[in-house]
Amino acid sequence: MAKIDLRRVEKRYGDYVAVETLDLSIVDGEFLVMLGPSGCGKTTTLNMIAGLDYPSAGEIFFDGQDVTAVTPHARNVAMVFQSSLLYPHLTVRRNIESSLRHTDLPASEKARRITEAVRMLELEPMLDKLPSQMSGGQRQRAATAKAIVREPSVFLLDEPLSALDAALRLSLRSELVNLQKRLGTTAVFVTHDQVEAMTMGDRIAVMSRGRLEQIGTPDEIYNQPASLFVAAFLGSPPMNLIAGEIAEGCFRAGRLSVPVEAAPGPATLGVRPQHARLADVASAETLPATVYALEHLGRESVVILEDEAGMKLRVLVEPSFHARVGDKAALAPDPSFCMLFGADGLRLPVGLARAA
Amino acid sequence: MASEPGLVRPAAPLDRQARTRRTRELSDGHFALLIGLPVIAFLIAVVGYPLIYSIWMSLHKIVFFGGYRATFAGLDNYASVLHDEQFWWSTWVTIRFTIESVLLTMVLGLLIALLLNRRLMLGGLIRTLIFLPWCVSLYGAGLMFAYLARSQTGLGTAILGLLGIDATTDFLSGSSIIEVLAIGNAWTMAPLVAMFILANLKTIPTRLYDLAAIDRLSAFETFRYVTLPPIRFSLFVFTSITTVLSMKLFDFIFVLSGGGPGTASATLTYQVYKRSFKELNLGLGSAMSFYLLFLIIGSTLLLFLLWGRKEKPL
Amino acid sequence: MRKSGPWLTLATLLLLIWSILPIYWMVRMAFLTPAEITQFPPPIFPTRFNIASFFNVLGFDHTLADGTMVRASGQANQVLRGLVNSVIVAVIVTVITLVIVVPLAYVFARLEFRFKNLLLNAVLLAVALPPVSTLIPFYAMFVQLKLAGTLTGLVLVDLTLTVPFVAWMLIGYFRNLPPVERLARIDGYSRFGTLFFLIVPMAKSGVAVAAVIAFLFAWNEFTFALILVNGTTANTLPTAISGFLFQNPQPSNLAACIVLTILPPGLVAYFLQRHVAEMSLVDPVR
Amino acid sequence: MKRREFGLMTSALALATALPFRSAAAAEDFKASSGQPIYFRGWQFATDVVQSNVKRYNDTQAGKVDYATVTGDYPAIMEQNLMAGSELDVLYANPSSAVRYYGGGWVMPAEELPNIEEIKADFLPQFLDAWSYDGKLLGLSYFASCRGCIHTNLLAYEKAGFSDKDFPKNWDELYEQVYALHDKGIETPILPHWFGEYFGISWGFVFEVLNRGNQIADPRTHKPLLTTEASGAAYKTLAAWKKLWNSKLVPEEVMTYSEAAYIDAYASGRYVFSPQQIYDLQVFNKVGRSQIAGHSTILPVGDHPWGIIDSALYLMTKRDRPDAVTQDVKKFTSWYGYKDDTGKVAIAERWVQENMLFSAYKSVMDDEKTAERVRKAVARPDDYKTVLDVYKATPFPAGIWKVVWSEEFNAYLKDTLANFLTQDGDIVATITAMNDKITELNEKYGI
Repeated sequence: MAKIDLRRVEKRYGDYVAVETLDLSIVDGEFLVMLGPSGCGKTTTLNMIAGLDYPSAGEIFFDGQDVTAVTPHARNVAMVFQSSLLYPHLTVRRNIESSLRHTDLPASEKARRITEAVRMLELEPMLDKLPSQMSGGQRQRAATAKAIVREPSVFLLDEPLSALDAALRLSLRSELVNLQKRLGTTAVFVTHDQVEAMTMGDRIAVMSRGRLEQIGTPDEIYNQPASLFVAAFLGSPPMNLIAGEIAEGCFRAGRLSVPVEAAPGPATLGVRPQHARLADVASAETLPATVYALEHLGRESVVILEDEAGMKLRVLVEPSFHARVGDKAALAPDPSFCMLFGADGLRLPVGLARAA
Repeated sequence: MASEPGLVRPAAPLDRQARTRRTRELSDGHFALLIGLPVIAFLIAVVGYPLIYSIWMSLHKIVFFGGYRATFAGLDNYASVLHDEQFWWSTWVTIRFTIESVLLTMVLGLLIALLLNRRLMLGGLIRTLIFLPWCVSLYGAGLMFAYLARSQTGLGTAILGLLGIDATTDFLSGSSIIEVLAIGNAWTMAPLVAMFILANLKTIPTRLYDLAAIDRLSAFETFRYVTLPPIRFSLFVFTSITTVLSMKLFDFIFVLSGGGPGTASATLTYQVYKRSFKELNLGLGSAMSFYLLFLIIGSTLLLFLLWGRKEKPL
Repeated sequence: MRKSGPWLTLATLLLLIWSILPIYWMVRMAFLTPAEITQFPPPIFPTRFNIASFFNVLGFDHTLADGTMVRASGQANQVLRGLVNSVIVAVIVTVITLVIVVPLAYVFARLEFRFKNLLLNAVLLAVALPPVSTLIPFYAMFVQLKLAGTLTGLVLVDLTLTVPFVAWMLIGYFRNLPPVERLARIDGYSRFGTLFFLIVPMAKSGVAVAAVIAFLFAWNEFTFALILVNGTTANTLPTAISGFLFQNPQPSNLAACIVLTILPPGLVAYFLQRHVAEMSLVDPVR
Repeated sequence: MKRREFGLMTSALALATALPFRSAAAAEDFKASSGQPIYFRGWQFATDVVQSNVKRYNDTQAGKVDYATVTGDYPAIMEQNLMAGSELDVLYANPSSAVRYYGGGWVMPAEELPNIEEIKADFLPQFLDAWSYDGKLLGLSYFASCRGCIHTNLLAYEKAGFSDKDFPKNWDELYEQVYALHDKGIETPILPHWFGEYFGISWGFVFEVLNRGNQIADPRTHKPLLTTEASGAAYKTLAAWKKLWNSKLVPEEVMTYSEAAYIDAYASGRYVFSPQQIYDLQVFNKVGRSQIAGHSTILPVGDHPWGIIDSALYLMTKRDRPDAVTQDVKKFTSWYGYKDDTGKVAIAERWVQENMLFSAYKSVMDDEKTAERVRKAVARPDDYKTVLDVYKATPFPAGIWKVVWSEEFNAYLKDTLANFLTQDGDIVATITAMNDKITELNEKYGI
């Protein structure tokens, strides 16, 4: 159980900067998800926390102790790798045992921990199987068991679910979170899947190009994205982003006009599909478009529109809504839920006019 | 994400504190040095020394009779090799032998691998028997093929005799000796190639074959679109390897034909052996052996440029 | 995939004949009497199993059914000595090759460091070097070092053949193993611990194949043995056997000897084919 | 009493005189004393016999002789070993190699043996001459035989309607008969001496030219003597070979044969004529070894002798070793190469009995047991005289064999002749090239 602090941590490979000066505090017992597209530096950061990579500059503290130069094993971390990597030539039992091989715990304690972990993850029937003889889900559970027997100070997971099929991921997600909460161990979970991030994380750290974009609870990340990048990366269906200009208290893009209170200049308007509605094609101050596709999600449907420039826009509608591809329509954002992003990609800290 | 370079090349200005705290773990480079250095040193001693000695010899005129003398001769030996008709003949023999050997080996290796990839009755036994040729030494194989191909003692004559035909099959003649050698060489090398291709084939998911069946691909199309792609790189690698092995082959030829009849099968290796060892013309022999080395390296480079560049390792 | 039929059977049969025929022709000769060997056209099958030659080459007289005694071959003691020497050399070479090559190949396959490609090319150059071109230098070097005619010398030379080739083979194999190093570091394995307790057991099929290749190289090496140990107490089986090519020793003795040399590698082949089947098991799940 | 005393005295006297004499002349003369091994190397011929001979020496004379065989290109490998000063004390060598090794300064001539005069006195003169260089006898007799005498398969010969009186008297007649035999339905009337060993095709050329009456090089000056006119021996030989090759009567594979294959091919009975080793007559006539057992003979001396002297000696090396070991080497060589501790030339006699290897020693060749042995090996009782006649008449190519470049020329000859046949070479050009090669070699060695 540990509180982890990264202070001005930096990682370079030659001229390539993998992680730019990063400050990050991970609270004891929390489930932190590091989210970002591949190459954003999230795995490098994880590796530095694990001790697999050493930072080029900066320090890492576990519970206030400087562990920057401490080896992975000595940091007492546990890690689950991509595709739930296990030693392929060892049985599940020996794989789990190998976690405790280099500890000086008494044999009885080792046995106790193993039994406990195996019970917790329901691995009893496959203890003597080789990883290649098991399904992906079973392997994931075995890798988790291998990780928890160490009773680590922190639990690091590097896209453990990415190779699994959708249904399995769904069930394993809750299983993992449930386990982490029961154990109370700090966990850092790396993923590029925003749904995973939203559903699992106590907090989410969004990274992009080696920089930390935003860190916060899923609600904060979703509802108050700090930047255009975060806004675009999170949410399903994704947020509509419309480039335009602010002038005379209004955001304008083509025919579209939304009243805002902000300094004039180029900006991007963001509106989530549930905060937009379809309007008559002739109505003023809306964005004219044609229906491109209609996706039924059951509880609701998504209309995908295409504007004149070929940009796709999404609007949530009642499941009973009908439209034909090619129908003319217009998008009308709800001004009270619109967000504005400046030219630098950061969200403009301004209120929007609460007008009807 | 998979291929972040592992080597820590501390190019960036390191935080001094961090440097002093550097961990006790060995870096990749240090570990490689620790493991590799003794081995590389050994290889340099036992491969590098003879190589340099060879270069030295190739630049000297060495005489044994009336007292050992070595006089510097510059590139004379290299020049005289180029004027040696035997050298050009042997180069041609080597190339012909290599091309035939490699083609035959690759085709056979592929066939064997495809066959063994199927479920066979008595699979273990059949695999053992098919791998057996590779275990036979090259001199042993040389003797086998000598007795097998010779009209006096060979299978051809025996079969003709059994059919009551009084004739002989003279395969060890100037016109076909290289083919006999290539067949024998392929016989010993094909199992090795097959083994590695087979290991490759085993990684192709059966699903793909089911898919091919659903798509009603013909046997040839299945081979071309399902089987071939994952083994292409191996095919390239083994084409290179068998090229090298064929070009440097000596004992098999020495035992089977002794370079004959006449000089019909005198490959470059045989020519080098003859010049250096039998005639003690060490300078000329060494110079010739370097031409051989260039030929070997040149052929593999050519293969790489024409083919290997386009292939991706799995 | 699973459809078998007459074509498959036929193909199997043809390949079997192709693989066995040259060996059969030699084995058959071992059973022929001297008179049968000079028969023309040559017989395809031996009329009876005359096993005298196998006794003769191992130094035993043998009495035939009709009472005639076939004397032990004069090459027998050299064959026996060659057999012992070959086993010693092959085993030592195999062990040393593995000890050298496994870590080396591992380092080349899975780590990044400076000059790696240069060194890798040096290894490939060593693979390409024809033995005939290093024959004389080795001979000269060994005479100076008093290694000519010794098993030590032969082991050294054999290593120059096995190390580059086996290294090249294992490098490719190690590259395909799953990336367990990071897992191992988390679990507290040292570099050497990772190699010996994880990588080697994981790669045991590949290492077994490498061992077999090294063994066969050393067991079958002829060119260097011909020059370096021929006619000395360090003579190996191949050169001892080639003595039968001269006039008086019987061709059947020669054949019997060749058959004897195939037996150990034959067992090895049986062992090998099982590992080939297993080699794909280690294939990484990625 | 007196008689008894006398008898006692004489026997004591005899004992007193005999003991030191015997120990000096026989037993102790050959006893190894250095305690060091002696390395004895040879090619593979009846190795079981050599083995037991060496064992007898080691058992009776406290010897430590280490015997092994050397395979492959024997002369070249031995030359390397000599040059390197490897562990090598006594070796087999053909006279041509012996001369070269001596020229290289690696050989201790037999002259240094204490009883050399006795040995020389027992030599047949042609061998003493053939094996002496610089006036020194180089080694002791291993065997002295004839290679290239024409073995004849009487079974086929008589079946084709020929008999003894038709035997060809010279090479020209022999070739004529080859074609005549072919016309009578014999597919392969001749197996020429074209096999792939260093003593194969090149020696075949040498003995044919010699038999036809020409030297290849001058025995003393070593200047080339081959002539290019059509009546010359070399021209006629090459012309005959070319015709034979082009007639396709000879399988090309002969050129790839080892000696074992060459012998087995003739023993199969396919061929009528074949130049072979004289001692292999006993192989061809042995039941259970040959298909023509009891029907193989050799052509008698006709207008000219057949073949050349094929012989080998035991050479002592001059490698760096303690004097005591050198003494042992001499003792062993003397025991093994001439008379042993019992005073008999036992090894040579045994070779005659076992393999019909003839010796250079008169005492062996004149022995009735030798004649007896030959009689046992021949197909017909009278053949034994033919064998001894042919043997005695055999010439020696001193011009090209008693010179240091002999092996180099031999290797050149082997390739040149093979290429001449396979590539349909020009006769005159080939002969000229041979002469040039000899001149070049003479220049190289300053002869």
